[in-house]
Amino acid sequence: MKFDVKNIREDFPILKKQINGKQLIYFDNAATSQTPTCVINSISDYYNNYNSNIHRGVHSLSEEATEAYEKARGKIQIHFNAKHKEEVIFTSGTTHSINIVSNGFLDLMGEDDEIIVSGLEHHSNIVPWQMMCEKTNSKLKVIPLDKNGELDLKEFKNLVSKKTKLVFLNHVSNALGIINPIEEIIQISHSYNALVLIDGAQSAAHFKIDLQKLNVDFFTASAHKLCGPTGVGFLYGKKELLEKIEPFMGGGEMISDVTFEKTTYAEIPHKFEAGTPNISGVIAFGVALDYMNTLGFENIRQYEDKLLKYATEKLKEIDGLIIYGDVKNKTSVISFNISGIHSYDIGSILDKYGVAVRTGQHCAQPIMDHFDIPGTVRVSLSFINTFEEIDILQEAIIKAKSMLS
Amino acid sequence: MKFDVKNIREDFPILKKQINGKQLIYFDNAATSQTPTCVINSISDYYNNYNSNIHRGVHSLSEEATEAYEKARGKIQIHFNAKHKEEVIFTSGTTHSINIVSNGFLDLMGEDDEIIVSGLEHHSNIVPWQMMCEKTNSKLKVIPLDKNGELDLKEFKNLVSKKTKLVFLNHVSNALGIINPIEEIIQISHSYNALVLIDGAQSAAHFKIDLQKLNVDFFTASAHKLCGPTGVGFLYGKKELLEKIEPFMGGGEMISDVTFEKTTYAEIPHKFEAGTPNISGVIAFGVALDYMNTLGFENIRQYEDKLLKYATEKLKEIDGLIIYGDVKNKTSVISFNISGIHSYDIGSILDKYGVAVRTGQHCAQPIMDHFDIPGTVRVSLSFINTFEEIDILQEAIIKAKSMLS
Amino acid sequence: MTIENLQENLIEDFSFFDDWTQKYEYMIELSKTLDKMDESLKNDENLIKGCQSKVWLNADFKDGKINFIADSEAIITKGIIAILLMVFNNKTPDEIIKSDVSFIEKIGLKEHLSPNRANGLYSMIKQIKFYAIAYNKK
Amino acid sequence: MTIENLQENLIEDFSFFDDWTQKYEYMIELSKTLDKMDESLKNDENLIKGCQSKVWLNADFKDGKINFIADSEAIITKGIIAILLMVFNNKTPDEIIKSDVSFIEKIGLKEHLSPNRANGLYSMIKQIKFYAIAYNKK
Ligand SMILES: Cc1ncc(COP(=O)(O)O)c(C=O)c1O
Ligand SMILES: Cc1ncc(COP(=O)(O)O)c(C=O)c1O
Repeated sequence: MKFDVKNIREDFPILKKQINGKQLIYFDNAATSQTPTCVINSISDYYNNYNSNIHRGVHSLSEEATEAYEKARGKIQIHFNAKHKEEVIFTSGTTHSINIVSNGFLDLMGEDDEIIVSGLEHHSNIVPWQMMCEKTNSKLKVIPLDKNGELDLKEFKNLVSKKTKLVFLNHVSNALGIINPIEEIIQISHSYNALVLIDGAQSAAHFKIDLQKLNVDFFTASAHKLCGPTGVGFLYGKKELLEKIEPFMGGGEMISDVTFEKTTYAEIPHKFEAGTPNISGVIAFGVALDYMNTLGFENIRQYEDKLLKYATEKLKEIDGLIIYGDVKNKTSVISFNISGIHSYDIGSILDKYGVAVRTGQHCAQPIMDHFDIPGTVRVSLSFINTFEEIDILQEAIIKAKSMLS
Repeated sequence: MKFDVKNIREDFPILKKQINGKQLIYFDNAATSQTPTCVINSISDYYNNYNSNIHRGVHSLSEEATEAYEKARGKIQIHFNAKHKEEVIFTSGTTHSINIVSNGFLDLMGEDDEIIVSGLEHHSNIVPWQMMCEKTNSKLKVIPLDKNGELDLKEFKNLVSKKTKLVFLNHVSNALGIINPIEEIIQISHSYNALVLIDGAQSAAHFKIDLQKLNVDFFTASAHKLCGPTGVGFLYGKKELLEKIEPFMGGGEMISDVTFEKTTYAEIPHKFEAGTPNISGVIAFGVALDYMNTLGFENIRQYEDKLLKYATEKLKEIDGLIIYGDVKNKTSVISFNISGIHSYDIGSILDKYGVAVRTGQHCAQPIMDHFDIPGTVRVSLSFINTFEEIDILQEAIIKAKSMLS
Repeated sequence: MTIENLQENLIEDFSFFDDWTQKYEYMIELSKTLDKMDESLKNDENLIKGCQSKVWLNADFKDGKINFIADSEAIITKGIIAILLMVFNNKTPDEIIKSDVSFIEKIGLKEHLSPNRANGLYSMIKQIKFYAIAYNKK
Repeated sequence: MTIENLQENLIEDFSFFDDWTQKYEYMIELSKTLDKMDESLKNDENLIKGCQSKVWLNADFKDGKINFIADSEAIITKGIIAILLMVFNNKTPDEIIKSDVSFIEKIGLKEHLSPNRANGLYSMIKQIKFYAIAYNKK
């Protein structure tokens, strides 16, 4: 199948936008993806036709909304190949998901227990665990990076032990685009009976993930990075684990019985879905996954790989440009600096050319510290981008460089 | 000003919907309000024109999204008359807001401390506090209801003491529509140095609230009950209190400095807004408040009071119909049973006539226990309803009754 | 009669009704035909969770067949319980496991059987199947 | 010159530029005119929080006027700092408190001064005003 990017771009009205008199070139896909018309329409359709609170209503609107909401859960289950539908918990996003897990284990962790984090994480996958360690006195160990920014697996093997209760890392680094060897880490961790949480915020948009095959214990992603809306994501957890851990929030929907003396919690997934959820967002999330599946994740992957290769070559032509994490196993992100120039300056000038990139620490300060830099310019690609856009990017960087040096 | 409900209904496309061949009559406004076109359009507009992650981007889209998001915060501040903009924290809804507060006080509560809850609460304002008490061994006391369902203020005065650290109650009961005497409770609580959280989920849509005048310590409401979208709400807290309590979730945006050794939290409101928020939802929430302000809260209140009075009279004409919480100080909700008939049966049959009501416990099991009933039929009115709809409701209830008895 | 035959009969019965009122009246009639459930069986163990109108379901395994008895506070729910038991009562676990429940949709009662937890019937069917699986292993 | 005069001058200066490149080149020039900030002053206390490009701002109160010195890692940010100090440096707290900052918008640099925390300039202006209020009380 030919991947017809020109046609696909028609699905994204925002790509027609002018920025400072220039055509918008959106290279900030890792921060949030753009949203196709079908997803936007599904939100309007919800409010125009069947907006209603779910799960408890006897009336038809409520039935309709509940059915659509639960159908979305089924879509997530099938797409990510979870064994049970109730293993899919809807959350407000990856950050919320991770906090559910870090909070859930509070009562199960003691001062002799250790947890391991990779050095390549987003703050959302660091801070919750620090908060947990502070409360439980368990110890946080860090898998160091090698000079290219890849995880040092040998060091991981030294760190992991019978004391290790949890290992958490992202599948793909948002700051560098490096794909971590999660299969190997899951396998090694399991051999020590340690549980693994994979933060898939940056991977789920780029390749299809098979949760059962991975045999991962917890997994999470955000809809807004998957062509879906803001304010929604999901947490996957193995059934027996979700049943074991404490609920994060108390409220409506998550209980089965409430008296002032004693409250019993509802079964999963409801135990973790306290309060009125982001109903329109969840439904739109399902539509977004359908959209991406229509394009085909294999096609997306192949096209994005070509884009990445082309962009890497093009940027390397620029004198003094240093790419961080320029390794074989990566996806869709180029993080760079130009020697002697601050990333903020480059970002500001690229914006004048209509090119949207992200600059700074990318919520991953430890990685910046590793390279001893204040930040980078991050170009994050997606299937909506074109080769021509990369040419314009190259030109714009060259112009910025000459202006700034 | 004449309150032109016919015109206003044109703003709500869902009201044209047919249910089982009948015109939809939506009397489930307390569960979730319907959404006017301007709010729906603001969501499409966001995704079509300036969807971008906020707060950290240097590019124009991100600036535009950030500005709109922060502008919404300003609208909430002004509407509810908070002193400082940063006292408004965006959350995923009332349930999330309450959990922020109950979690935030974990380190500040001990086994000698007491908290007081009203007997008229939604589960979302009970369960988080039970979870807190379990963790801190502090004691939970309950303000009892009198036979009509109103809080017994005398009993409250007996319960409150110097040991009381927190008092939390809703402004309006979702199950009965009773307006609680929050001014008095706040004043008494403060005289014992107890802090007060008001759950405004059911009041914010019906009257304008002045936070500074109330001098309340924490306040919360959900957008989806205020003509806004699902998945968004806010928590108000006095600045010094929000600065004092622990953050609820760890992640991006809520930190100022992260190393693996030590992390410092960002200032409010960001300290409580970890992760990518519901950006489109927050912006649409602002638009919803604008919409309601254009109608005018005073007008809304007056119209709804007339509706309530009319509906109460009409329902009382039905033999064997018992209204719970039929007191003077109430708003927009009629909770009833017909003797010998289960609420679920009535709700199912009303649905056949296109009338959407809620039945059951309304996430307020203790109130049902108080009246020793399994549930009620709840008719919750709003400014989109008409007197004719109430006539149809009455007829439908009479038909249901004759079918079921 | 097989489960399938019973279902077909029901679908035919219901197809004669012109509108929902007749259907509902018939269900209300059916609710009255249900065997009385002993109060002692209406215990927490037999309570189906997550229902607005409480539903109790008890199962006994005798001579290779499952004997169900059930009740509800709500009369419409009870009517549907009657329909379900007409089909599933006194059948072998194997028959029940293999059976399809789409007849409910064909009868036009789908709204009462959605995964919407307001209503316990969805859980009730799950529970019926669950008993069948459990007894099948014996 | 009063703050207002200085602002007017800047607005006029910038009005001569035909496009953003000239404006940015001018800012880059201006950045080079900034007084050098001593490394010892680039401490945590003077660091303005929440900026992508670090901004340090130091204030001294002498003879009724506030002496600001500031720096940034990023050159465009530094250019804007230069503009801000041209306006606010060596002014009395009272003048600063009463001053308006909308000239930044009129110059066409609004994007660098949004409450978007990517950029510390918004916080810098807040900090300048904060110093003015603090010294005003002395
Ligand atoms: C009084 C009251 N409190 C809290 C809530 C919970 O609100 P949400 O589901 O939006 O979190 C509700 C909603 O039903 C309510 O009526
Ligand atoms: C690797 C990674 N983890 C976690 C997150 C946090 O996701 P969210 O902001 O949607 O909660 C992000 C988003 O930037 C990310 O890239």
